[in-house]
Amino acid sequence: MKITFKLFASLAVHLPPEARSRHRVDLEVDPGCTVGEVIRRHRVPPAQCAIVLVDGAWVSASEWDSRTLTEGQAVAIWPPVAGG
Amino acid sequence: MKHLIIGSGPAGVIAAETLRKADPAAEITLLCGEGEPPYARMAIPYLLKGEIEEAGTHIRKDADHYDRLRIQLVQARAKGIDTARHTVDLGGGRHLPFDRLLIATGSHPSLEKIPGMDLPGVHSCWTLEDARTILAQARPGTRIVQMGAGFVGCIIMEGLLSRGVDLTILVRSGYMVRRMMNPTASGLIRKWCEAKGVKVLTHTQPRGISAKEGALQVDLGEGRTLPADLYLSVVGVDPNLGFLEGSGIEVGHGILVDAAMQTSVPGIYAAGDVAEATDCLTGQRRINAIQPNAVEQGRIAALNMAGKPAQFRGSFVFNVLTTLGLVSSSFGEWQGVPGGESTEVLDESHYRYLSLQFDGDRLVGANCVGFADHVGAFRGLIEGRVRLGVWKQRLLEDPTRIMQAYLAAAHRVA
Amino acid sequence: MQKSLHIDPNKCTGCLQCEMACAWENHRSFTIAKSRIKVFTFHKEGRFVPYTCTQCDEAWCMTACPVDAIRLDPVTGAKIVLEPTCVGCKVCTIACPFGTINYVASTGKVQKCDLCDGEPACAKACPTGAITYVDADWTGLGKMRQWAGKTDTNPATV
Amino acid sequence: MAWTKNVLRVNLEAGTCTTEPLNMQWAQDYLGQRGLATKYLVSEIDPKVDPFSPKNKLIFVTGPLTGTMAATGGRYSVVTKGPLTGAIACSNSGGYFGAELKFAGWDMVIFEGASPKPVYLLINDGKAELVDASHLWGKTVWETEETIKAQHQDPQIRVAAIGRAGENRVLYAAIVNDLHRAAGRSGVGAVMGSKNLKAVAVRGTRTDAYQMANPEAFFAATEAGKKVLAANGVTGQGLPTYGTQVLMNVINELGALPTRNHRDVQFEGAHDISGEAMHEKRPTDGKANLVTNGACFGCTIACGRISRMDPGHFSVKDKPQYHGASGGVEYEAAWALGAANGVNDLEALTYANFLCNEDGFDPITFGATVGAAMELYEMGVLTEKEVGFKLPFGSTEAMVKLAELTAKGEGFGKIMGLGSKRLCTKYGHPELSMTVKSQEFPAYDGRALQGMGLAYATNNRGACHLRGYMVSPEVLGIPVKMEPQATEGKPAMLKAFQDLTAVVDSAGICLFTTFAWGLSDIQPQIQAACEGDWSEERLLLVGERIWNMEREFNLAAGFTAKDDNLPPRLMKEPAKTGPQKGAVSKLDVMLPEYYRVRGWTPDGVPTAETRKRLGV
Repeated sequence: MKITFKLFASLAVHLPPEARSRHRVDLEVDPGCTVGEVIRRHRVPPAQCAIVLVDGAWVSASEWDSRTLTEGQAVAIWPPVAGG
Repeated sequence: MKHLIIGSGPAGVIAAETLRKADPAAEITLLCGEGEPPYARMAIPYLLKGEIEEAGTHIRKDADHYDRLRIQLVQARAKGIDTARHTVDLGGGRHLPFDRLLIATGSHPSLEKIPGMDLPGVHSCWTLEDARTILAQARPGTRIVQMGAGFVGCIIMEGLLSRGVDLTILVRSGYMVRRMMNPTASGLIRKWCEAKGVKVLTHTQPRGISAKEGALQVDLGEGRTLPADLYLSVVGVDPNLGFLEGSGIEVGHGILVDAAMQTSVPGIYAAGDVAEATDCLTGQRRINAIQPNAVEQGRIAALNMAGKPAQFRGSFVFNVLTTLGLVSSSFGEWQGVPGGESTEVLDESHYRYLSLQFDGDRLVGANCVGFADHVGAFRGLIEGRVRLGVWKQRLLEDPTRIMQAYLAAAHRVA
Repeated sequence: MQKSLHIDPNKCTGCLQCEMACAWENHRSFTIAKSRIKVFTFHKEGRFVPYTCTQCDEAWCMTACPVDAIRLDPVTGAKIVLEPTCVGCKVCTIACPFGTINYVASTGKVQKCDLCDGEPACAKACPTGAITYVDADWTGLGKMRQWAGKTDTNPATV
Repeated sequence: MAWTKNVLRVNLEAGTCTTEPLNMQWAQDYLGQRGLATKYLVSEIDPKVDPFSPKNKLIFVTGPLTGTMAATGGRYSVVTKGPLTGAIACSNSGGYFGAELKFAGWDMVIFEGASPKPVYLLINDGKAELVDASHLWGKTVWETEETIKAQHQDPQIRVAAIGRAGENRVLYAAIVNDLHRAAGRSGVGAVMGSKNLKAVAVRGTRTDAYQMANPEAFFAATEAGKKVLAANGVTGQGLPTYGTQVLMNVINELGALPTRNHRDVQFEGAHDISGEAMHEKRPTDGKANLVTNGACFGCTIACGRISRMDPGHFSVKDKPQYHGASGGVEYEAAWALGAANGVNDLEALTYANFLCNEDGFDPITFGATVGAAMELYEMGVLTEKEVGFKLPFGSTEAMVKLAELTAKGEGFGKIMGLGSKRLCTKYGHPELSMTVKSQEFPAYDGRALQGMGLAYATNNRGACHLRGYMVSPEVLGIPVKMEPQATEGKPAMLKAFQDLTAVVDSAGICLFTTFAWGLSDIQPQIQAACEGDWSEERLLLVGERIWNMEREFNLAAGFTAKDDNLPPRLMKEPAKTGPQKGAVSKLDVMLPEYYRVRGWTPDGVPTAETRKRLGV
């Protein structure tokens, strides 16, 4: 199935080079794939995953391995950031 | 090798020290002409202010400094030089031999040619002895008339005023420090002095001085007289050249030297306020009577005397002045050069002024009043002949960005 | 091995912690006007440049001082102003072609960087590593010294 | 002792500058900066005074940590009665100006009356004087700063000035210092303009202006604080590298990015105007918008953006004065100039932001007002004839044109200068103004983030993100994660944030430290700087006291609980897309609870007991 994987700010280096400027890549993953698996597959340091959203909804670190993804969902991750 | 240095001002002292470093085995003799240890005239204003003791004016502070360096100090004045015999005449039948000679005799105050200059209470302000006399006589309420408002005239004012005297300054021309400052800068300094309670009379030149009922009367002409307890004549200085008569050493305004600081007579060198060396901006020879120049010339001369060829890179005129607490400085071609451009900003009420002179995209001169931060960079820019590039236009628009221009153009950091 | 201040403008953000540290070290006050290190802002270039004395070999300030008030610290190589000896004549301020020795009106003396006896407060305070205190060979100091000695009298060559 | 204990009082009418001792009892009760100046203001002016009346006062104020080595210790505030809101106004700014004021020996400068002719205040340590500013009137902030520095030949002078927007009394005019830092919101710059005060120029060189109560403890505390900031991912890495602008994609993904005057909650062009985009090389000239990051005085975070535009961009093609680097867009500005009106051109946003800095007006209110005007235009209420050009959502040209006109006070720019509330009311649709107490929302949708909606509604200076940043728990998980749509616990959390923020704003440091610092990091720094015993409990009480004092002022000025409200769009029009789809504000659920935790009556008035407890 297809999902969208978005890595923002300094995490973009973990995306394929051609995807870095848009900070997103479309992925083909097996059904039942978890958030944690996607993170590991791209070698994103877990400590750097401060904000993890699936379709805009917050997923806590404790849920990464239990939250399975479904067709068309988007995983978006940021390092520790803030603004205002 | 016998090295003899006539004159114990900064040029002489630096030369002696440089010689010792460059020629450890040499004999070094330093002639002091005033019966004092080597001292700095630059420090006299602060002695007058009471901020330092006499020892504070000494060029080197350690009592055994010269002994340690095996520099022999001789208290005597040179009367003449025998270039053929390589001796200096000290008078009274005394002669000192030399292999290499440095003339660093500096200058003496010019004397006004008016009647009464020999009266008690008429002094110059140039030597430590002058300072002692003034200190003894200047008391609260003492009426001092000072003729001259050049560099020396200005820097001594604060010391005088700090003693509570009543001070009147006479200026022959229309402008104070006119050899350093343009009319705007000069006008600011005058205004400042007047605001501090100093009376400044321009276009004024005494006809003579007389003594009457225990006080001096300064005749200003047209029936005007000024009573004074003390008359200070600080109208300028002339290089000490008198003893050179008959020596064959070529003299212009000062002693003419080449890039090695050597005079027309091989083995005889000159440095400091007595030397006429190349001005690196104009290419002309001139006397450049400023401290940094004196020590640099002393150093170069000494290296050459020790057989280590060194070239004086040329100097240009720059100076810094404090007039009753108002700092001002002057660099290079502050009057501007033909075909050059200039820019200035003036804040009269806060006594701040900055004027820059350019030749093409190089800075060639500046006048600053009340602007004292990082002024050394003016020297860096002018002497280094730094091309300002785009910063020239920026400085024309805002001359206060001089430090940015310097960092960008000279050090290429931006 | 002698150490010196190494300044990397690329890392400077203009926070002025260095200036405060310097002012505190020498005046027990955070008033940056008294700092011996200055950060110059190049607004249109988006650049901040910390700048202070490089303790140059020429020691223009030291040789120009008429009253021997500037001495060499044999350990750090710093040229140090002896405040009680300094009379405040400012000759050094115009002699130094780098503009890094300055007159302080409130004290009536000049001041310059003295490397804080080998522990520069500015380097310690810098949060970005723009100012570090490292072996002198690393600093590119030679380049600056070369420049200082370059005062060329031939206008055509510069 | 970290106070200078000196207040400079400037009577603009009489042209006098006088010194008076700081009221140290008030310093002990209100700490400094926001709290202390507000205490002075509310004690000295009639709450009902017309903000533009000479009887209104304008106070520049520093905090006890301003001008110290405490990280971010460079803040100052401007306090007055705001013309945009009619409420208490306190705008906080960084840069270098505040520290310089402190070094000159002043905690506070109080301006009263109005000058008969344009003047600027020149402070040189203890000496203060009013200087004729006729030659500066009509000039931009940038020209003014340049002229003053050159005129007094001191590049070290720090200048806070108004531009033409302040002179023209644009109701959201800012006071800009150090070229691109601003006391931005609520129109403090317009009050300055109404007083014919063009600028405040300061040079501070005193070493005896103030002392640290306990220097050793102060260094220990501030160094510990700096270590915490450096080690924290947000303040040590995220903010320096990406600035606040990194939020653009976060908030958009979350469906909380108000778009096209809050019609939408997600913007299809968000990525184009994001912090990430500022790092990307432009196809046009191969250079990135972002040149470097810059710090305010004493700041070891350095979140500031320094940007350089593409010189070939249509907005600046023939204007070389904008080709150099200057303050780039921060998140709120990028949102307001961009998403709020549907514009996704980063270069155009940068240009409009330059104009906001150059002529001193708040990009948040301006951008939001553009959004409102565009909606009115799309509805046919505002016509091309009226505006002078077409004004559809997403028109870069129109946004740029409006920024230029507003800066200069020309044409439709005059109406733009009124802000969205007065604009929408003028054209018969006050409900389309996305404001609270007539001040425009910043960059978070109050439906999508329930806590943020409550923060907007209850803020004493009108809608604003800086007085109870519920985005922290609702989006970033700092200090704990709260669900955006939840309401439970949020009133209490908001109160705590509001009170803590009041402390931070009164201390002289930046609110951004609180992404890493808790009160326990801040307290030791205040304790070591200030005489007296400053416990965490006492500080929070000071914060609460400040909040209630501001509230009392607003109540006396005529505000009521009815003004603690959100526009109907947020209450009734559900979010159309994204994870918060269907959401409306649940303000009615949260507000009574908020009043209760505040110790206020159901009408939003502090109870007698609360007043007594706080000593207000």
